[in-house]
Amino acid sequence: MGSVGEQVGSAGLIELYRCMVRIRSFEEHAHKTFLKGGMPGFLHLYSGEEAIAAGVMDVLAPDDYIVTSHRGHGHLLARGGDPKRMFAELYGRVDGYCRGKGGSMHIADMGHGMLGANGIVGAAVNIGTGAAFACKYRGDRRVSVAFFGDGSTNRGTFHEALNLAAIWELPAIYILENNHYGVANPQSDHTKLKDLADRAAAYGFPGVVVDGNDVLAVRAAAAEAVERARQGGGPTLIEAKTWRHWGHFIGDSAKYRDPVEHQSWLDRDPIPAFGKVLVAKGVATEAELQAIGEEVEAEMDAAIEYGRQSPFPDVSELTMDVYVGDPQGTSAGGRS
Amino acid sequence: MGSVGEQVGSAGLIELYRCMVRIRSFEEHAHKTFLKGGMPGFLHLYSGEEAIAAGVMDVLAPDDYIVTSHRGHGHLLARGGDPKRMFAELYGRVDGYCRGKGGSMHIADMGHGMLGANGIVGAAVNIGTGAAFACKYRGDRRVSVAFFGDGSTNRGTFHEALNLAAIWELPAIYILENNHYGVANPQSDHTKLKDLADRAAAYGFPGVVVDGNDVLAVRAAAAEAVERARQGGGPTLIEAKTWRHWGHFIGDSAKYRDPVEHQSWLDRDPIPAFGKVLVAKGVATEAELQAIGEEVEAEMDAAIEYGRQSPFPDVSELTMDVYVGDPQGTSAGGRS
Amino acid sequence: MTDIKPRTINYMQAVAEALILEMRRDPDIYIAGEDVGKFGGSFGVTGPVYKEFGATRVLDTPISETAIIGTAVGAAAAGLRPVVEILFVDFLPIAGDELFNQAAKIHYMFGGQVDCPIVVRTAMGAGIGAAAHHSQSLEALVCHIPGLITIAPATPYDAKGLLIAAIRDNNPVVFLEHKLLYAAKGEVPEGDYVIPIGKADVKREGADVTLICYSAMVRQCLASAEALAAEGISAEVLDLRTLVPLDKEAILASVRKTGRAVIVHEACQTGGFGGEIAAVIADQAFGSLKAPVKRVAGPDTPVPFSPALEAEFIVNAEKITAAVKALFAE
Amino acid sequence: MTDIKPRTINYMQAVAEALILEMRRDPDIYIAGEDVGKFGGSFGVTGPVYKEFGATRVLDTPISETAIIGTAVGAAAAGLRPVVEILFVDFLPIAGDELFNQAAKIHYMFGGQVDCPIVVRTAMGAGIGAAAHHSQSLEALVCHIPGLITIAPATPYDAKGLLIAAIRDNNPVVFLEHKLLYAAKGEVPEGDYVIPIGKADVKREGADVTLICYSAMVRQCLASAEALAAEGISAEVLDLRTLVPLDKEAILASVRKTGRAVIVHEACQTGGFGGEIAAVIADQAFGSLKAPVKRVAGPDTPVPFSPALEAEFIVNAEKITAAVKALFAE
Ligand SMILES: Cc1ncc(C[n+]2csc(CCOP(=O)(O)OP(=O)(O)O)c2C)c(N)n1
Ligand SMILES: Cc1ncc(C[n+]2csc(CCOP(=O)(O)OP(=O)(O)O)c2C)c(N)n1
Ligand SMILES: [Mg+2]
Ligand SMILES: [Mg+2]
Repeated sequence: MGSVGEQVGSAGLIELYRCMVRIRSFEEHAHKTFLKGGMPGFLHLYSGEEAIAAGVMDVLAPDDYIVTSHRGHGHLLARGGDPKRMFAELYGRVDGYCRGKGGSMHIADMGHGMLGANGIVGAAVNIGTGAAFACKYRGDRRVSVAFFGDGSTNRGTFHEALNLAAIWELPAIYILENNHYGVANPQSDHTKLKDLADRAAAYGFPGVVVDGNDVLAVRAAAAEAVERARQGGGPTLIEAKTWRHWGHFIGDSAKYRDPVEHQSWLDRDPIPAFGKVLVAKGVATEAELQAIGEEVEAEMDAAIEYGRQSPFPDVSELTMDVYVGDPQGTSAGGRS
Repeated sequence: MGSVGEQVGSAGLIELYRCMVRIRSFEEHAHKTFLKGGMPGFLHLYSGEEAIAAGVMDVLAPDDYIVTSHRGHGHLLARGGDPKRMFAELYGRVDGYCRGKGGSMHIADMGHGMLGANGIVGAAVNIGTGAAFACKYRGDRRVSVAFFGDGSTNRGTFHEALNLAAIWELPAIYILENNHYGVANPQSDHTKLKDLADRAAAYGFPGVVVDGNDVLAVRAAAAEAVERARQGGGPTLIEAKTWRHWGHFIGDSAKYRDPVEHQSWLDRDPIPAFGKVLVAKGVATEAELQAIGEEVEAEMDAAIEYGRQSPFPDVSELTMDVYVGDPQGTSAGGRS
Repeated sequence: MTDIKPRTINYMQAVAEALILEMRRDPDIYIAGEDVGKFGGSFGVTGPVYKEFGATRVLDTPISETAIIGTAVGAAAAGLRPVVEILFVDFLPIAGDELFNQAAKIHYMFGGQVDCPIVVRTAMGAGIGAAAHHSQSLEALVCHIPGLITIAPATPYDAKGLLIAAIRDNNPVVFLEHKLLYAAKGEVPEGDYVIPIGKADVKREGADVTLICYSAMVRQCLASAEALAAEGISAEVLDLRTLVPLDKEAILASVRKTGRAVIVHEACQTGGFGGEIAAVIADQAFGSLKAPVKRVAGPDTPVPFSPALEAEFIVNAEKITAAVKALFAE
Repeated sequence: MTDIKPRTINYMQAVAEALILEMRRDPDIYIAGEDVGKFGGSFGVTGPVYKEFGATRVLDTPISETAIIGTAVGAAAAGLRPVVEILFVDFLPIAGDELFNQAAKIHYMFGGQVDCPIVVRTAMGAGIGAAAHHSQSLEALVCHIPGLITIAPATPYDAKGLLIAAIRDNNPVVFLEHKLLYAAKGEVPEGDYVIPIGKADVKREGADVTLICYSAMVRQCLASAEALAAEGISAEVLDLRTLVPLDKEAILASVRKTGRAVIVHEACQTGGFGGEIAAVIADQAFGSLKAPVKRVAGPDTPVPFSPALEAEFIVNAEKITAAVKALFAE
């Protein structure tokens, strides 16, 4: 951890910390509001998994691509997404990233090369692979990163996409966020493997296991994979072991998890753990960290209020944007 | 080879030889007839791959299940299928296994636990896994064997099925007939792996490579896998390396293959190779083997003639058997 | 009058009861799907079934939709009677090959040798803020594939009787539950009973117009019929219950009587199953028609997330009433 | 009269020419599919394209239909213009999620931010003895999903002009080629030209009945119209060319003129796209109709292998003629 820490620099380390705190705060704001009954639909919280988004995003260039799953708030925040527009989307309001049409599971932000969260488990894997193909096809040295869960690795699309990325030697990075459950289904019930990273061997490229609760460890693994991809070295599968603090969606009590195991993971919460490192290394004081927490809290208070205040889209938007170039549904779009 | 050879016994060895010769003769009859324009549709010949079907089928019990791909004639013949009814099916006649409705790519024979050839590459893998589930569910110690090609292993269904078989510990045997091409696509273009059997590791069960042109080697590997499956030891993936003598379908000149490599495989034709072993071991004389060839030739002459003579189904059969229990399309079937 | 106290349960309980009764009767029936076991099902349907039958007959699967349906086909061909769950109908296209090419066709293409008695239970429909990937009504896709039976019950009573019929049928059945109906209550007998597949049900008699509907739209049509009655229009509500095989006789009898047909479904209009129904009427009841055949259906859009838009997406009684009144005004 | 000698090529060449012209114009266009490259395509369509552009722009894929369409979605979102091949439309259901849930919906569900300009070329139809898994006509499935454009040209001229339009369009397009048409010949200009998406074409004018059709059935309808003319019935043949967006104006104008509609498609009747067309007519041309709206469509069966049964499965001119004559006899 030391060497990467040096490499990042103090300001960078504090930004990694702030990034995680912002994700946590965003999620807990959403959580509280949802439980009070103020938000429609259903939400999958990223609390506990912040180190992965923060660590990976830190090594990407601004024009790289990312794509994610139903549990995608953290990825967009870490990528620079605007929490105001995210909350507006969660509320189904017109100032949301998708004008309220997408909701939590379908936020995209083309401004940050974020090709969308996705309601279909595993869909991100193919889409991320396609974006990686675009990078290679254009020869622009960009990379594409797909985030997805342990459960997703049992979908056929995972297999097809990783195989294609292998043979086409695409600049694709696959971040397998192993929180050990697909809904209530523990990893041991859905595969025979201890390390899902081993699946990379079936395609002939590297699979790496990393502590998903250690932001610097994630960052280091991602940095290596991104560098290899940029150099034309092809894809990498990174399995980041982690744990979600809450149920699968808000409202799921997650009784299917062993309380002792659950507590052991809570004890390894990536945020206070990293905070301690920062303090120990003299990068920040307790008070500075607390100040970050308060700043972020205020930012998220304002952001959620922004979302709540944003108006609903006009009903005329229902039939808009089904097709490019023509809201009435007959295509007129296109370039020629 | 020796020990298995002993185990099989002389009569068994000769039956293995005859089995391969029958498949070859069936295919070459179909080939000639098709080229003359006498058969509808398109055909995928198994010539060159006979040792796999012969070797595997020899270790199955009568009530085990098999399921196969578009290249499935050899499997049904080795399983005891009737070449007369097979040729009738290839001709689209009413005496065919499917009353002419299936054709070459869709022959099933429930009488031999043969759950069908399939026009969709990779579909057999899921279906075979389902039959293996039925075996385990009933606890009847049967096993289920799925046959499919190298190209099929890149389909998502392959991944999903093998993973499910692993976690449910099903008595499933996966016979990967690696003839090195998916249509014109060489293995090196469609995967990064040398041995596709390595894919089994992604599911946590054994993957075995075997010389697919050596009938006794195939038989030995299959015997071990079947035994393990029957004992509750779960699935096995067997990769049998082989080569098709002809193009992908009749009419494909297979120019995409290297002539030198092609010749080297023709030189390792499984039938004369095994014939030589039988003669060398004193199991049979050249003359006896030739007699088998002549017998089989006569059998297949008669069988193809039977197929050609069989009448076409009456047009009223078009709308029959869409639903069980009611030819008119409204369901009346079922048990209660 | 009978002594038996009428018993009221909800749609979800009715489905579970059908599963339990059938599984008691026939050991060859198993259930498989994502989180159907220990977790009790993401909508909670299979919880009571797992409680009674445990993990050997109610099997949790990985997230592998093609394997869920694909292995069901193999298991059915080998003699079992799988009842599998695909959580949302939106995921059915993942297993498009397994359902449309395999389950639907093996009986026919193998010349009648192989049966494929599987039931695929799945939840359809919008209304819970679940957005484009968890809200569709995709029955039209299923209905176009010969070999499949498509059922979409509207009441707890029908759900139980039709699910029992579906499980006993020797053909592959897609059984569409509507997530907004799970909590709907109704009288349901305790024992087993069968509602015949392929028979529509007149849920309300009427003389002036036939509202043809299924699934969650039956409630909306009944509410609309009530509103129309107040305006002097007598609407008959015909609940198809089974979409394929379609009860053409019931449709034609009703339309020949009323002379007017309004077809109602939640699914997007273009290419929806309403087109099939309209075509049957425009062909075979043409001489009886006093007015154009109308469809009241979802707009041709993905289902939007925003509650403001989703509410506008979903067909409701008001829209049906307005369409019927416009028909009489023409 | 002009000096330019009319040039006759076949449908397959017309498709290849469209691909080549567009790929010369726009470097962001790539082709991917199974055996589309070195092998030249299993039907031979992409051979000439590969010859000119090589393996960097015409990419062979493994047998991975979900990856072919799924990666196209990602590549399109990232700015490319994929033109992918799914050899047989029967394999499209394998990638049902990628096509119906991803390609079709990302523009809408992401609020208009992301475009998905992909073309999926695929071959439909029976007639070559390829049986149940290689012979379907599945356009109805595609037409029901908002966000997708569905095109099914009948002539080399239309195929070229519509494929160019499809590639230039910024929406996902399913481009249905009919395998029996690949060898069909017709006059095709050399340079590039566009046939507008969403415009039907009157292939033959007539006064007494409108035959509404697309793809391979246009030929059958033209043959039938010829036969009908001999019997004194003047049939108009309306080739839809694009199914979604549907040219309702052209349909209604023709049916209002002739007063009779016969809808013809090769796909199975139940749930086929003919239902949609019939519904539009029964609603919006009701006042002009002199007779029931008829469909002449495939039977509700998988496509059988046997030539004797396959011939019976496929709609042909004789069946169309018989249906039209029955309509006049009613
Ligand atoms: C194809 C598909 N199948 C099932 C679901 C329902 N579902 C939503 S999230 C989920 C579990 C996903 O598990 P994992 O990939 O590990 O991600 P996690 O939720 O743990 O982050 C399931 C089964 C879905 N959305 N898509
Ligand atoms: C899902 C699917 N995709 C494509 C095809 C077309 N196709 C038929 S056979 C074949 C190659 C199969 O290769 P392999 O699995 O190696 O079997 P082999 O033909 O070599 O025995 C292809 C691509 C198909 N039938 N099904
Ligand atoms: Mg997980
Ligand atoms: Mg092969």
